[in-house]
Amino acid sequence: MDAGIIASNLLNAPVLFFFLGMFAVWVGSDLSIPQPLPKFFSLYLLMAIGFKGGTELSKTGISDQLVWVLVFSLLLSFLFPVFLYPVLSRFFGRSDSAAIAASYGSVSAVTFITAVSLLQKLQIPYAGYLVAALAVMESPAIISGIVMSRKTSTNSGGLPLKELIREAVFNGSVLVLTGSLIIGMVTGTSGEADLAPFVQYLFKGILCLFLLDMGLVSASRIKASNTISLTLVMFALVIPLVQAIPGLGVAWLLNLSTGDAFLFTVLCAGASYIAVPAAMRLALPDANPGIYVTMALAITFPFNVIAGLPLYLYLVKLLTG
Amino acid sequence: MDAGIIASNLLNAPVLFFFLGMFAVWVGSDLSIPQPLPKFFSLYLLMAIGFKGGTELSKTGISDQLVWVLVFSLLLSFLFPVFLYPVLSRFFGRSDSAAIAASYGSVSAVTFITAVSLLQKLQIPYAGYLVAALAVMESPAIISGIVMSRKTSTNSGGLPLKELIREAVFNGSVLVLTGSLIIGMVTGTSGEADLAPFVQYLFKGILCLFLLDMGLVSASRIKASNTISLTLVMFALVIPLVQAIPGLGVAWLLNLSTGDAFLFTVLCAGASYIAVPAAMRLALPDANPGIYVTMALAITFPFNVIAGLPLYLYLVKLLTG
Amino acid sequence: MDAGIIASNLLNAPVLFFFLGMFAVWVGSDLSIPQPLPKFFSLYLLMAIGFKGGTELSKTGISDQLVWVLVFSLLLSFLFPVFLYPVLSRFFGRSDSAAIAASYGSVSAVTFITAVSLLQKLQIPYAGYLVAALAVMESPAIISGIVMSRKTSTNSGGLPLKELIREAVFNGSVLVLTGSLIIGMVTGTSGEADLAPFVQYLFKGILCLFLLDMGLVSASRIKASNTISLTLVMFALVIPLVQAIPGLGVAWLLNLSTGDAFLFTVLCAGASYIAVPAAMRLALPDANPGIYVTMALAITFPFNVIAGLPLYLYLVKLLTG
Amino acid sequence: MQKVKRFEIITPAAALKEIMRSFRERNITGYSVIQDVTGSGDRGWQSGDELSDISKNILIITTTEPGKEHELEETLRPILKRYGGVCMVTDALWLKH
Amino acid sequence: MQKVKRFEIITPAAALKEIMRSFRERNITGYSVIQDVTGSGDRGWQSGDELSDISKNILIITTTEPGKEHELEETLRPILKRYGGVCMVTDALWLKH
Amino acid sequence: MQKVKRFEIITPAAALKEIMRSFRERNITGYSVIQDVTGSGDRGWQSGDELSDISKNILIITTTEPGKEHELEETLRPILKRYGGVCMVTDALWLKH
Ligand SMILES: Nc1ncnc2c1ncn2[C@@H]1O[C@H](COP(=O)(O)O)[C@@H](O)[C@H]1O
Ligand SMILES: Nc1ncnc2c1ncn2[C@@H]1O[C@H](COP(=O)(O)O)[C@@H](O)[C@H]1O
Ligand SMILES: Nc1ncnc2c1ncn2[C@@H]1O[C@H](COP(=O)(O)O)[C@@H](O)[C@H]1O
Ligand code: NA
Ligand code: NA
Ligand code: NA
Repeated sequence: MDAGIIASNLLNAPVLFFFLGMFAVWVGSDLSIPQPLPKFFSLYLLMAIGFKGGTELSKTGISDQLVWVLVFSLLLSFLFPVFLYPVLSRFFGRSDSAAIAASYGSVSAVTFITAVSLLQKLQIPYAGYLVAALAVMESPAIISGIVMSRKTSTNSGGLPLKELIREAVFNGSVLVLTGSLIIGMVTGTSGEADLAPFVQYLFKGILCLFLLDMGLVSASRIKASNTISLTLVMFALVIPLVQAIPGLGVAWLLNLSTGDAFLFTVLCAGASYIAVPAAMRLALPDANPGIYVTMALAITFPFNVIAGLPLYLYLVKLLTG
Repeated sequence: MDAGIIASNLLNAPVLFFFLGMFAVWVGSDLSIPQPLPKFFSLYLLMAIGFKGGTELSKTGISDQLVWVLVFSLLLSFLFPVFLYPVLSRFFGRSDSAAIAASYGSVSAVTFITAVSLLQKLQIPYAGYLVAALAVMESPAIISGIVMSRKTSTNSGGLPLKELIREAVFNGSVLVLTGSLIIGMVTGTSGEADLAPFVQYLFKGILCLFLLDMGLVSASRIKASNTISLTLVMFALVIPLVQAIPGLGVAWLLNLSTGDAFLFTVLCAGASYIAVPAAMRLALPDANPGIYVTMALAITFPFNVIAGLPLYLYLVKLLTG
Repeated sequence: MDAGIIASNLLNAPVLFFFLGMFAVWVGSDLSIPQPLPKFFSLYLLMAIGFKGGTELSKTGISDQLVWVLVFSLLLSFLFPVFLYPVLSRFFGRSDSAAIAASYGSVSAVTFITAVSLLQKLQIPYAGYLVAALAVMESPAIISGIVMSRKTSTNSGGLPLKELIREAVFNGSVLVLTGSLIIGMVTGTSGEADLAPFVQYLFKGILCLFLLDMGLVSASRIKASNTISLTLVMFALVIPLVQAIPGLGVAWLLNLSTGDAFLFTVLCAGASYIAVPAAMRLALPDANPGIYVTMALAITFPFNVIAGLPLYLYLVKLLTG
Repeated sequence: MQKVKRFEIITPAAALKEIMRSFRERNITGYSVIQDVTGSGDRGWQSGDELSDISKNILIITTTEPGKEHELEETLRPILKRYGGVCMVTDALWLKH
Repeated sequence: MQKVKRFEIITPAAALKEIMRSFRERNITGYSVIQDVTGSGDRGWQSGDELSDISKNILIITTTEPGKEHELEETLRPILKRYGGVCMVTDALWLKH
Repeated sequence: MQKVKRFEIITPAAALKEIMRSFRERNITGYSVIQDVTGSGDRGWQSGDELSDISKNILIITTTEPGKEHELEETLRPILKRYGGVCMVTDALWLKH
């Protein structure tokens, strides 16, 4: 595996700020980034990446390849929980399994953005439209995860399916991302000229601050947790690797460029810790966030950011030659 | 009426984000922008627009025209409530009428800023100094509105007039706007060089985020409200149109350029939902914010941003054409 | 004393926003910048200045002069409380004296940043690495201040020394500053290219907003306080002047350039109102923040920003010829 | 002064909508909500620093006339069962104004 | 432990200054204020998401010695009349330290 | 419904860690914390607008079984002595769910 990629990833400012956050927790510092600042960072990042993707789409138009990428995105996000749930439910309760399955079927926007920043650093080109895949993959897993858990139980309770779908499709982060994408498409070059400085100049800096917070949050979760079992850690490390495989397969099938194939794989391998928990808290209130959020946020996310990204890029390079 | 202006206005990124916010409420999304973020956006916008206006003033100096604009701004803001109050008090209670009158006599900074962004998009020039009119028009209506309501009642209670004036003249948003204007004038070109990137690069982006929030807030107000009567809606649509007329008249009298005439008309037509409610809550605590804030924020503001701006611009062009 | 320096300092936008904040309190305005916005500004400023310093260090390398500056920084921060405590304890209680001594031995990041902005305005060059001295001087005074107070008392209680050191060395602001410095050094020119717009374009603007808040906070402290005694004011004015002297001495000894000597003197003369109180609240909970924070924040800080900076620069110019 | 039963409910923020609906059904129109309550209970410590707000609790204060508290209790019980949280009832005097 | 009367006042934020003044006049120096309370009452639902903060309530907690609660009640009554809100009084034991 | 003693503690935020530790020692696992409480007491007005958060108070609510309140009181007393603040104990009924 290419040492240069690993170094490029680890010496990237955002990843270093992530380590700084972890370090702060480790030494018992009082450093914290109080709400709603992290929410603001996340709002900004979603808006910026959505808008940038939209303006690019307005130039390139909607290609066949994009349509296929979106079709597979939808499919994979829907199917991941279908395969994960039966396995998970041997180790966890019904609701917990469904919540974990939904988290991993969905995506992690920040992992995606960190991946983009790695590509920029390595000067590997990528298509802005992959942001649309990010938007498409957020919700389906929520629905299929809950459907799986309901099939295996007669106990009704919880939200009716219709309200559930609304919750999944129109949750805040999906809406900001999709909305900004569409606004970017509609306003095109004139909008780009208007918002370019806002969307570009702050991007890396806000990402650094956000990852600093992610480091703080994920490390304190690990430190505080007394529910972290070996099973949980194992799943949190294995699932992303397993999910990366269909990602690589689809990328190869659709003949994506190195950068695009990498981003698509990262989408498959990521796990949601914002949109999915927000939906689960309503749909499956008895699922324990101490399990599914901890897995996605405190184990899978750091794993992906630190080791996963270089690994997936290495695999993609092997594949795309 | 010019279809190009309407399209330019509606396809402007900030206005589209306003629609996104309304859409989010309409579909029942959980999207929200928690305080104090909207406060931060508004603080930034007031500071940026004030400072920019100030640096322009430091270059052009204080012209006769500016003085006349300010004199008429003061006068109109003072007089609007005097004419509105008697009409309103046939339909609403004493305190409510006074609060509505004060809101419409005062101005809406965000409507003004959205109007500026429309001019920029259409590349119509305008004088930075009109920001001074914005600052001047915020407070007088508060005082005359309350004076009107006190004249018609023997019940004293509430703040003494002196404290009231202080509240009106030194409320936070007036102070930041006026302060930044003066700081811009004092620091001139050297200050401009220092702060230009901050004041310019972020402006459109922060305006988008702020209007996203405005869309959320105004739509949820409409959705939640059970006090929205037909009378209320009618007044909220008619008053801005009526107030635009003296605005156009003064603009014609003072021979303002197209851009300046447009901005002055927008100031007259806007209604305050930040400074005025803050003052009313102290001066007339028994006025119902469910009435006056709903009118200004949930009906007049969207009306102005969506339909009013292109209409006023059309009328101005007829007049100055 | 040079009138040009005084004017440059007073007509600098950040200082004018500080006055605006004070003015707002003075006229009883409701202007306020709610938390966590000021925290965000301070986080940004520390990150930006740390990162900028780090990228400069990555270019210049670690010189002998830098090492000497750091050694003296450490020493002075450690020694200041040792000399202050005996004097203070004649006028104040044991805990209060220790807390005051620690505050003045430590540094004020915002005073430093305002000083940097003055140098920029006057186009006087300075070495970015002095940020490292800022980082080094924050903590030692906390430890020596508390050690002083414990020596003079048999009453144990409070945190054990080990935990105390951790608190002092790893408090949030020290960590962000040092962390960003190291990240700047590690990522070097590539990191600089990534983050330059974020770190530079916003800097002055955020500083203005932060000083606006500082003006609000310090003025309301003065207004509200009924514990401000003459003794307290006197100490708050005299200590910075006294501490500036060893600062000037070291600068002369190490043959620092005008800009660097000025910044070093400012570090010595400043007093901490963020890191130190946070530590004191745990280590000496019976020390009255109404005394030590008021001195540092409401008297010494405005004094330094308004009168101290031009004075120290004047003295440095006399010295470095 | 009038005797009332004071209800204090602490529960995850996600339950707010449902509780407000149950208040509406019972014609309870007076209540207060404090956001941003953190806490510890059967589900462990809720730090409130999550990105998704899911670990935030709220505190709701409301009142009923004495004798009517049992109805409200029965309404709240299943909600608290699903979401977790506590409800405490105390005697209070209400300052009529 | 000492018996006290615990006052809990929920009212619009704008009333704080006046209430604090009335405390000062009665030499009440111990009280707590929780900002950012939302709620529902005679004036409908206060969402607290206004740009102007006007729809925010606060919760104030204070205590008096038993027997002295009536004075305080009379002081608060006109303020609550003007601004709206509620005041509840309960018996409590105070942990002297 | 079950009788409980309701504890309400208002104290500087810095005391939270220590109070949580004492809860842990007493096996008290249920409690709530409201951040951002401002207030006035022996140490004057705590505005909560400090840059360092030091002037923020918190409000902690917890419960014990009747009869066990005295132990908790004794645990809290020295903490409140060091940090300042108040603790009030009231009788309440707990809605079992
Ligand atoms: N005895 C208690 N006193 C005060 N608050 C409690 C108590 N027990 C639980 N809570 C609060 O209720 C929330 C949910 O409780 P639980 O469902 O038991 O985890 C906790 O996070 C606390 O905020
Ligand atoms: N019964 C109640 N219990 C708790 N809080 C209440 C009650 N009634 C009113 N409030 C609070 O007092 C505020 C003002 O009440 P009102 O003036 O009746 O609209 C409301 O927004 C609520 O926060
Ligand atoms: N009688 C009281 N009622 C409610 N809160 C109080 C009372 N006395 C003190 N407090 C709160 O406890 C904090 C610390 O009190 P002290 O240590 O006396 O300054 C104050 O800032 C208030 O928030
Ligand atoms: Na995934
Ligand atoms: Na108007
Ligand atoms: Na110092």
